[in-house]
Amino acid sequence: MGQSYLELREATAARDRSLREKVMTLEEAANLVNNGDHVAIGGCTLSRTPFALIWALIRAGKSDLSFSRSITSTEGDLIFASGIGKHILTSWFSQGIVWGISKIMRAYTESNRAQFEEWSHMSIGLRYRAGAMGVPFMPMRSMMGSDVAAQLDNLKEIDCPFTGEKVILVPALNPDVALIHVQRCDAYGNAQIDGLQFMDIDIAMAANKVIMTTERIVSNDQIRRSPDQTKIPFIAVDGVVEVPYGCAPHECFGMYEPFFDHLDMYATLTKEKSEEGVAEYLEKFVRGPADWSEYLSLLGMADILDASRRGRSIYND
Amino acid sequence: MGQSYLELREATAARDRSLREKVMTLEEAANLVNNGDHVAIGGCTLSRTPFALIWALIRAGKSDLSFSRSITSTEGDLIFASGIGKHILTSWFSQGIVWGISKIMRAYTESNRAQFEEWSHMSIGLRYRAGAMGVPFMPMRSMMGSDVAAQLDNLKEIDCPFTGEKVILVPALNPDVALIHVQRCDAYGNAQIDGLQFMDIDIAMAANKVIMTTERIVSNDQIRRSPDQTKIPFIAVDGVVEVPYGCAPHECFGMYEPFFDHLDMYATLTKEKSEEGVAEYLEKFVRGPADWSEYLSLLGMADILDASRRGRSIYND
Amino acid sequence: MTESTPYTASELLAVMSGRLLTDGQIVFAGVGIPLLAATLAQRLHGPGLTILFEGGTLGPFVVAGELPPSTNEQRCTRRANMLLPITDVLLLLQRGYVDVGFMGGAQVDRYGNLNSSFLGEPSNPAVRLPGTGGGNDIASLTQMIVAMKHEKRRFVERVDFVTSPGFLAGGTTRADAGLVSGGVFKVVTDLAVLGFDATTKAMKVDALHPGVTPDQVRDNTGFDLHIDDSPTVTEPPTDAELQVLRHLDPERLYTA
Amino acid sequence: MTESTPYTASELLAVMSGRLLTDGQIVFAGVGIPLLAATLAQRLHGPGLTILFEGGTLGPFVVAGELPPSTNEQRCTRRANMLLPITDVLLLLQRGYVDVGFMGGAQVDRYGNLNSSFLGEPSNPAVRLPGTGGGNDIASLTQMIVAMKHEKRRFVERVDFVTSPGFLAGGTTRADAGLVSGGVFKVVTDLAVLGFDATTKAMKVDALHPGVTPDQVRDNTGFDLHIDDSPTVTEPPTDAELQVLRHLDPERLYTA
Repeated sequence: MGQSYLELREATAARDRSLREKVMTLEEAANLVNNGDHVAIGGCTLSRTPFALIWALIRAGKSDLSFSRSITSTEGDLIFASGIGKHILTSWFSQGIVWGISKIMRAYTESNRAQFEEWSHMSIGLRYRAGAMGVPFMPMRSMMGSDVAAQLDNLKEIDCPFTGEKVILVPALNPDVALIHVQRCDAYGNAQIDGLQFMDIDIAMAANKVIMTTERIVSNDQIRRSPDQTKIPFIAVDGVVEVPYGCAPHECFGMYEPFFDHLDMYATLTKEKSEEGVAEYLEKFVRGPADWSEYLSLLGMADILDASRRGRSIYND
Repeated sequence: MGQSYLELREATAARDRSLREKVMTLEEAANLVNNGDHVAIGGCTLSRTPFALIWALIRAGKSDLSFSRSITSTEGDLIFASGIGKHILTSWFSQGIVWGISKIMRAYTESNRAQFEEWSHMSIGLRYRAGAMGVPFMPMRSMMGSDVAAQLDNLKEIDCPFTGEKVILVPALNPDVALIHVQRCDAYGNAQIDGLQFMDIDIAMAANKVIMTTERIVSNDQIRRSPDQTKIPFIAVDGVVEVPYGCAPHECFGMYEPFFDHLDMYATLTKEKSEEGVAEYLEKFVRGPADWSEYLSLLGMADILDASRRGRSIYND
Repeated sequence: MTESTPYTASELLAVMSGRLLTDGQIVFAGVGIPLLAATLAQRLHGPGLTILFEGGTLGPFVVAGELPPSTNEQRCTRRANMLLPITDVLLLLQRGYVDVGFMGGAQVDRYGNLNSSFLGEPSNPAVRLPGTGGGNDIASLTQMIVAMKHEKRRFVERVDFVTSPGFLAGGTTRADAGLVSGGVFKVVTDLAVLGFDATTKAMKVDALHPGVTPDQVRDNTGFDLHIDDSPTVTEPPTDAELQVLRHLDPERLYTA
Repeated sequence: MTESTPYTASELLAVMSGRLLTDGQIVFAGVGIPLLAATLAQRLHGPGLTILFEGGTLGPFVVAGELPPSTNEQRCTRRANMLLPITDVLLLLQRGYVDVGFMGGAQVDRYGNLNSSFLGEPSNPAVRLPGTGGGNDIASLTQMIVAMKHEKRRFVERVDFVTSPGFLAGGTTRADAGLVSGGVFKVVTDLAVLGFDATTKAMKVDALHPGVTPDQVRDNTGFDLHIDDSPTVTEPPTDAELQVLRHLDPERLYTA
């Protein structure tokens, strides 16, 4: 964030972009994130959330991280409540429409213990896109006249030198790290994404480091057989971790839908016991389990089968 | 081109964007193009060139058209020589590297009978992209200091209000019409594109009218079974024409490679007889045939089979 | 057509909103009432109407009894014509491909500005709300229909925070701010359908719903509202409309 | 290793260019000599080197005997890692993902500026050339290697038209113009490998090819060129290098 073009170029030139295997464990991946980093989170709301990576960052006891995401759900509660980050840049922040306003988001922001920096959804997408394109800003036509724009100090309004029209310029956002979860990628990081892409491609190309979790690692031969299906190229990826159900309790398109019973349980817990409830949740589901498999077993086989059945059903038509 | 945002909005609002069938003949499609229009051509060099549409525009006797394309090949010669257009905005203009400099391009531009407006390849792509995004310009970092920029009068150089860095702004290009050829689309215009996309998606979204030719019209059900494969949405498409081998003698990814013997013949003809040669070519292959099938039969069954065999071979690995 | 069938306030909102949509429009809709209204219009008078979901879905077919829970999960993509990145879906608004956007909000004011960010003083709010999402972009870039319950605490003189711009301070202030297109088209409530004065851009009553009195509307509105002396009255929901609604949402998830 | 095997000028260009590439680099290459040089480097010392084609291909595997005729047709995509839109491939240069770009040109001058647009006065040219293509973008945004035949008519004091910027007027003029990164790295010809003075940015001879005299180079150069009194001499192409080249291009399409 806030890098000059030369700094961005130097950071990118310093990355090992060679065709190389970069498969690692969740713990090793978490070590790629430095305290103080700005971390962009892929997916949107309950979809393709890189939940295992956020889970690993909390377990690794990271601190002073700032985050950004198109729309923020329960992972935002966990970021605030675990103490790994006190700042989230996003356009909407709560568990999900059906569950109402997040008690945790309210508790932390209303007491100024943490900040929810609100931008319009499109402006966040264009900030990532500018970062991905290597330009310092992107022009846009929304937010003008609103208090959303009024409370932001890094927007510029200019008169278009071609048409004289007012346009807003939003600054490029080049995250220090991007966390992305995909259905398939190879050991080099060439990723295929099914269904909704959200902002993942721009996030990956904008970031100075990309950590990718995947349901499955496939051969590079398979990737090369349909190169027009590759959505993120290996040259932008710094770490690959195979994590089945890596978005649970959120969804991964075509593989599993959200674990609704678990999310209802979480909603009730935080509504009834607020911060105490999320603390219990973190202890039981994040810090407690010995590993990811043990975490999944806490979600329960029945829920995993049910979420998977619903997830795969998108291909039943 | 050069529309204000309100004019662009009004032009778009006036288009029938409803879910409707829009299948028509090549002749009907040509009638959608008005004399004086700026026409953007999809594909690049010898690939996915909407050749049948250009063929139809010449046969319809259009005039005063201006054109733009990422890289221009033999279709550019035919545009100049047929008289349908005297202005082509592009980054590179000749039949192809292996055939050397186009005699026809040279004859028309060196005598100032036609104009080849030269922009850097990326700047053309960003002009279409700005048009597709509904913004008046796009910032970029190339062309500075070069004579390519010096001879263009609609570029702006500014100091970035965030970083102070010099950036060039290129104006949005919203073509009056875009000509696109795809492997598959439905009767509404939902298009799937295999292989190289070139600038086709930005061109389609930027244009005020899109005419799409396709090797094959598939059912809307088939499109809906894999919506993440749709590259151009029906809401942006105004006409659909099924034209097998619609790029011949150029290539269509995965279906047929360029008709090299024909292209060698054309190269020899224009090298030896220059304008007289291209006039003969236009008479025999464009104005002469009764219809597209007769044109294809002039290319010859042997060449069609050979080009198809080579085209499909991309999937043999 | 009989007008005897009873209906809920949510059904009334969905029906009245759906009637504002016309065939062939591209409608940017959230789940709940907006989606029901758009689908109702599609089924009854707009077969060529296209629904857009913020999560990246263009032209889905909404299966009766399988309404999606949000606009960003795979359930929204059933039989869609296209899936796009979020940024590109929102850019369709900016490029001008979208005819109508559907919005809600915690507060709306005289000039149709919407607040979904803060209740109370933004620097020290009584309630931090979930925020704009795509609301600001939709309200900035296309015609918008606002559907919400008609309550005094929601219909306020001035919203605590302009999350999604309506006509700002009225008159030409919206265009002056650089928002040259779009604006609030209608506000649909359980009491009335409201529009905006062509010049002042102040909210006014277009029509009252059957059995609603002007005083009822005034009592539930936090600012002066123009109502004609003999206001038009909306056609009550028809059996056909209610049947389609109840077919779409048999479990009354959004229409209870 | 023997040095006795005869080789063509094109083979010399490919070998000398290939030696400038290192393992793991991302190389933006056109067809012909650049592709041969990059593939040679890949096979001999850079298995992790990645080739980018302007048409939209990232990391293809070049099959021996099946060299593509251009960078924009399907033959370039054989066993590629990814296919991208053209604009996005060029944006990889701007974003900084690319290490080296390979260029040619009709003219190059003292400061490494390249002309592929006009011979003669641009407003009334003797020859209208095909133009920049991606050349201007590559030259503006990354380190570039220029590979061309060493002829007086090509190595000129000042190019007729700056299509692809080198160091412009030398010194800091490139950066002053806003091109803060990239620049001409080396110029490889059939006579020598040339570099640029760290301060003046004027072209100079780094090394002569075996059997080439300083005068030969001067006679074929249209401007003053610094050559050390005892210039280094390049290692001639090895059998291994020539074998790979001839395996890649058995029909001598680009190496005749």
